[in-house]
Amino acid sequence: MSVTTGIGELPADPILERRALIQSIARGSLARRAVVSRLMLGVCGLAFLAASTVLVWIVYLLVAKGFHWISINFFTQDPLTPTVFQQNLLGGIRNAIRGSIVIDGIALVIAIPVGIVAGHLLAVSENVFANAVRSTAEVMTGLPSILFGIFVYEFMIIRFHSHFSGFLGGLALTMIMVPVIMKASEISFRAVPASIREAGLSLGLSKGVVATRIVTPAAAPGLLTAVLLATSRAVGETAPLIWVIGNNYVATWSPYKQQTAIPIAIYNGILNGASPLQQAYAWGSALFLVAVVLCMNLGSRLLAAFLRRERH
Amino acid sequence: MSTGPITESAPGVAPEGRAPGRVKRPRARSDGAYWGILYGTTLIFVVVCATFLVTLVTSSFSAWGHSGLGLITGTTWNPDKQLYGALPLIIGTLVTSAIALVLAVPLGVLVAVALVHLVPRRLRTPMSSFVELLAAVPSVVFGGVGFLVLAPYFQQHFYPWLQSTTHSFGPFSGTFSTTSILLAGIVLFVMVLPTIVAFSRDAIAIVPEEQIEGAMSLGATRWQTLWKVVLPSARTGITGAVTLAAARALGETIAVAMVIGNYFKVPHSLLQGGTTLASALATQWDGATTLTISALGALAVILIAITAGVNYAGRSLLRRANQGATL
Amino acid sequence: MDSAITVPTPSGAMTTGDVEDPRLGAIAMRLKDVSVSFHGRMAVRDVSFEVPDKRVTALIGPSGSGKTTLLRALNRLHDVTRGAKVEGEILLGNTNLYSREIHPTLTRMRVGMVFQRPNPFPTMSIFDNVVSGLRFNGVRKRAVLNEAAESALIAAALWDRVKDRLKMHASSLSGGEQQRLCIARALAVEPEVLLMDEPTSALDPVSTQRIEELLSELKARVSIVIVTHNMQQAARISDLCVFLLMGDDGAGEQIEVAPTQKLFTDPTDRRTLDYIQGRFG
Amino acid sequence: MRLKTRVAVTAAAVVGTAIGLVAPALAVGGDPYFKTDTQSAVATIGGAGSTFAAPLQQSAITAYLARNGNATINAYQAVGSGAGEADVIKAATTGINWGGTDVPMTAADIAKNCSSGCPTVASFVQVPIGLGGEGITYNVRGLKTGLKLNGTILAEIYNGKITTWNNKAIKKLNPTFKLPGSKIIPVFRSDSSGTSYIFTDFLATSTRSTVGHGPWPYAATKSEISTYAGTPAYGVGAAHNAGVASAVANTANSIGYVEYSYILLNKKLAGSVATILNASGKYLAPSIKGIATDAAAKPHVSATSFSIVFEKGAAAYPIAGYTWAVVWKQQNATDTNTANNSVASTTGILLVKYLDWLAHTGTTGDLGGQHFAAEDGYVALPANIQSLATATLLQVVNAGNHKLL
Repeated sequence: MSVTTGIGELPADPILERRALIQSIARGSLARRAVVSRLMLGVCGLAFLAASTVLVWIVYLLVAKGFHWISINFFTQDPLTPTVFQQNLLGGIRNAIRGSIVIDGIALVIAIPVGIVAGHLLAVSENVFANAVRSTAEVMTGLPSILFGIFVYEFMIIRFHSHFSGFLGGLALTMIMVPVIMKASEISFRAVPASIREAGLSLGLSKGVVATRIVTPAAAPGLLTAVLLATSRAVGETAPLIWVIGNNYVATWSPYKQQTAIPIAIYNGILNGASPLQQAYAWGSALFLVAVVLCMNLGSRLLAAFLRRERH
Repeated sequence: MSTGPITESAPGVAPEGRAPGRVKRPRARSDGAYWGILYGTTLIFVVVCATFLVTLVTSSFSAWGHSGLGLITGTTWNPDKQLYGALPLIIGTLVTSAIALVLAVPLGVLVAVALVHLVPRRLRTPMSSFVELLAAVPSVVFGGVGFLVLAPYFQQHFYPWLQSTTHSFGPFSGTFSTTSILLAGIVLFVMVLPTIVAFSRDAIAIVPEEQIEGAMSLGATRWQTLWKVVLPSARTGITGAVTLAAARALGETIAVAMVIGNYFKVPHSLLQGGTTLASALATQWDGATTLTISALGALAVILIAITAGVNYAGRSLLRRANQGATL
Repeated sequence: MDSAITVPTPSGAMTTGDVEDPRLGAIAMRLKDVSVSFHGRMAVRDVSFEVPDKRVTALIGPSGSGKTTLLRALNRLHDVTRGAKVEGEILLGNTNLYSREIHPTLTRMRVGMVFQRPNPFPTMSIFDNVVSGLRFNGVRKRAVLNEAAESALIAAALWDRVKDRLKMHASSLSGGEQQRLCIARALAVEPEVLLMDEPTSALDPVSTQRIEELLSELKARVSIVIVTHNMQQAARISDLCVFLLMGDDGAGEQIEVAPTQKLFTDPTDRRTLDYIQGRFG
Repeated sequence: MRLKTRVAVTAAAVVGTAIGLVAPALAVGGDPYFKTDTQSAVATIGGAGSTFAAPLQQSAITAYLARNGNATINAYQAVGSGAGEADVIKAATTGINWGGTDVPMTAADIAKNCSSGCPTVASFVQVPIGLGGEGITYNVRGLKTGLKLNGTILAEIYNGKITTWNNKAIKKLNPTFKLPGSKIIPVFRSDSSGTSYIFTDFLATSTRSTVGHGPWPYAATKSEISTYAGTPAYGVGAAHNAGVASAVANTANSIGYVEYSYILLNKKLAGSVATILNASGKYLAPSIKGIATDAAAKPHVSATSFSIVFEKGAAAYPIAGYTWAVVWKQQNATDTNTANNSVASTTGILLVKYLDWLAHTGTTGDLGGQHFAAEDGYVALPANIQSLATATLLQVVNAGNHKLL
């Protein structure tokens, strides 16, 4: 049965008619649809290029405007105050670098154990408490970081009469890092095959020993990723520090003295530089900060990618 | 020798092992310590989070007592006169976030589509990282670029162009300066873009191949497949991505504080200065009086309510999207 | 209307192997030395047979024999897979599907496909699912859509079940119903050939039986090529069988093409006999 | 029994971990930062506040440290006058020993920063430490330095009544300038600022009865003069003198008011400074001589009568003011770790010695802080004010009521 056997002899086949109609419509609209498709896929590609360009542009700006400020003095001198007659008295940002090390170091010392232990709990427990902790951690990671600065100010300075210090900055950053480390280390712990744990337990080792001697080393690279990620986030934080670290212009390792940090130095340089040179100088600090943060972030990504490949 | 289930939950109720007593006793004690440390440490986190909330809420009491609901509905913010009306701040927060999302959602979703459907699979992760690295750039750097580079450029070129092309249409009317609500929105747009890209990309990548082939085999073009099938299927995940991005935009502090102009009045034009809840927390703190600090505590509480709610909604959506995909 | 392309041109009686078999009638699709490779690795080699019009052709063979790969070549679904390459000629009527002048989009609408697992579009209603192919291809007229939807749903034996709830989501249907919805969706664009890739493998026995019954009705409307790993199913539903087997280098090869009855009762090749007697696969 | 042990161990672990982590956090409450050896001359002090005074303070601190090796003076924190007052009132938590302000502190200022057990104004002494002026600077392409402006025009600009640079009133004063038609963008202080106070004081004093109230706090009555400028009809808010300076430098068509030394520090601003109509009808650019002349017209100032804006004199630059240091009268009030109150506080001694040094010109071979004023754009304090500073600092005592100076 086919058309050429004589369409006149048979009653018109509604299916053949519809097929003809649909195919002609499809053919008619094909050019337009194909063009729209190509066009829109092109737009997607352009969108991707545009989004990538932003990062390239920012890095370019930082290098172009900041690179010439970076010298030995940049790392080894404290900031100087330009005077009317000596406007190029700028010094370095040794105080801010040291402050960042102190503040982030304190945050790391507290956040790593708390985050990893809590992450371990989330990995091995499936109860109401663990779920509540997990939700809390998620909400905490989504809160504006300045809130932690305000909290530490209200709690430590107003209530417990502490004073501005690098230590308080460290506490504020801890609250940013712990949920991040917790969530990421939970994933690392979960990725450790159950058989490894069971093997340890079946040897008669206690859970604690299995957790510290077997599971944690197995998860260690993942935990490192988590810590790197959290640190890269904390190092760039400005807002929570504004409330609690005070300010200083002389580098100190003391956690109990007022401190300054690289992002704060950038913020102050841009908004509170009396001389335009101080503003320009902030580009150097910004370049340094972005370099540090991007290296950490890239490092954690590369490590994570490497781990994924190992696993498969 | 008993292994015991690894995922048992409560401390102190570990099943009895059958090991000889000599071994069993230290092991039991050791397990107790294990759970003790686990729960103890986690409990500290919980206690700190609870303290966080309680502290901020109680710190805001005197401001609520002083201004009442006027804190939310009042239009004048003048700490010197003890007037704490946060409406301009709330409006500024919503408007800047809205601008950011209006720009970032279409672009971010298109970028995500490109990452999943144009970029070869092997290059997807590195190329995604390239966009996501934007999220790692500290906000003070975005603020600095916005303040030092974009702001003067906007005043010289962008705003005049905008006013001449829109004939100073409502939101683009009035005298303009460098920093503005629009600039803050644009800086936020760049800052939330990676969030939208990353989560949308996951949502799009999770759409089953069968859906795509189903559409292709019906004669759909690639774009039709994406637009009519893939994106609708990824809808929940993309909504989650947008919601998380909104949470980030609503709470961004430093970058906004640097580019929004810190103008404490209800804005009449996007080209004028404004302020947001979060940025006020950064700028109003210098020399704040006791009552002002309490009022800032109240702003913090409002901000927690907004961002935690939005963030929770976003996470729930993402969770639902992922469950839907595994069904 | 361009009926010369819409309807397969008959080219006399069709041959299967070297035996002429007048029962099979006109030819819908003709494969000449079709090979499929992925990144240079051959998956299916040199397959040549003819798909009879308004009949069910079954591709059978053990797993790895390239049945699905071959099937997907028939509507250019490999075009979207990176590194996939199809060689040889696949003629639909007189048109080589892989020639430059024919757009793959158009090919896919003329050669429909039903997949292993039901894949209705989850965000669309039942009605929207059925007419989605029409809409993709630019059909806007409500009357045409309604008519096509009803006709396709009737043909897929689903109309009575869903006519009162066309606005509901497709996910509200059972697995078997979803698969019939997918069949209706494929039929709605009135394809000339319908490809089915193990359409019942994800379904329970009752749903499977209903789909099998459906196929015998559907072949009055469209030529069907079905992949199945189930030999009884092939025997029950197909008119022509193509038996594929993995060669030494891992590429699927065509072993025997014969009318179903002949292939199952009197296979020419010894390997076919081994397979249908369940010696391997 | 065994269960009990396990529970006990668990509980101990929880508590132990909790204490282990929380204890160091709480321990900060006791103040290791201020732990000073009371027997030694080594001490550390720090000040914060007025950005008006910041360049002077910074130069002076550097100079003082060069002559006093035992002392540590933290860099002056330029956070604004309001913040300086707040910081010194809350000295125990901020660690700030003196607050810098351009507007001597009043009871109302204390009430704002304290809820219970508050000190009174009498708990503090307020020491004049500097004298400076404010320049009006603008950023208008093609508009060079020397634009003539008066209080009325400035008031109307900040109140949104004069909105363009080619406004008739400005044109009338400046027939030779080529004024563009662009909108004026006033830059104002968004923080609590003595600079704003002096500026609004000048507007109120110079325009008395010539212009009405506006949205910005300057008015016909002095009571509305404010350190907190609030939000004018239109403009850009910026924190600190440096913030205003950079906002003006960054924003085309803007105008702003900053302490004189910030103009000298910023080349972009130094190229466009307005001349201001003074009380004797002369238009003057800010200068050390002009500020000194203005101050000389009102020789006697105190913490309760300190305004010197718009004084008579042909050479008097009309926007000027003193800047002050606020110090606790009872020094151990901030020295929380001094166990024995009868022992003189080394911190307090260093504080009064530094401020006294700062408030004096000194002699050749023994230069005082005011010697450095001129190079930063300030005027050395008049002799009678230098004496006032010493007299005021003599009121500062330790817990045993021993004078510290």
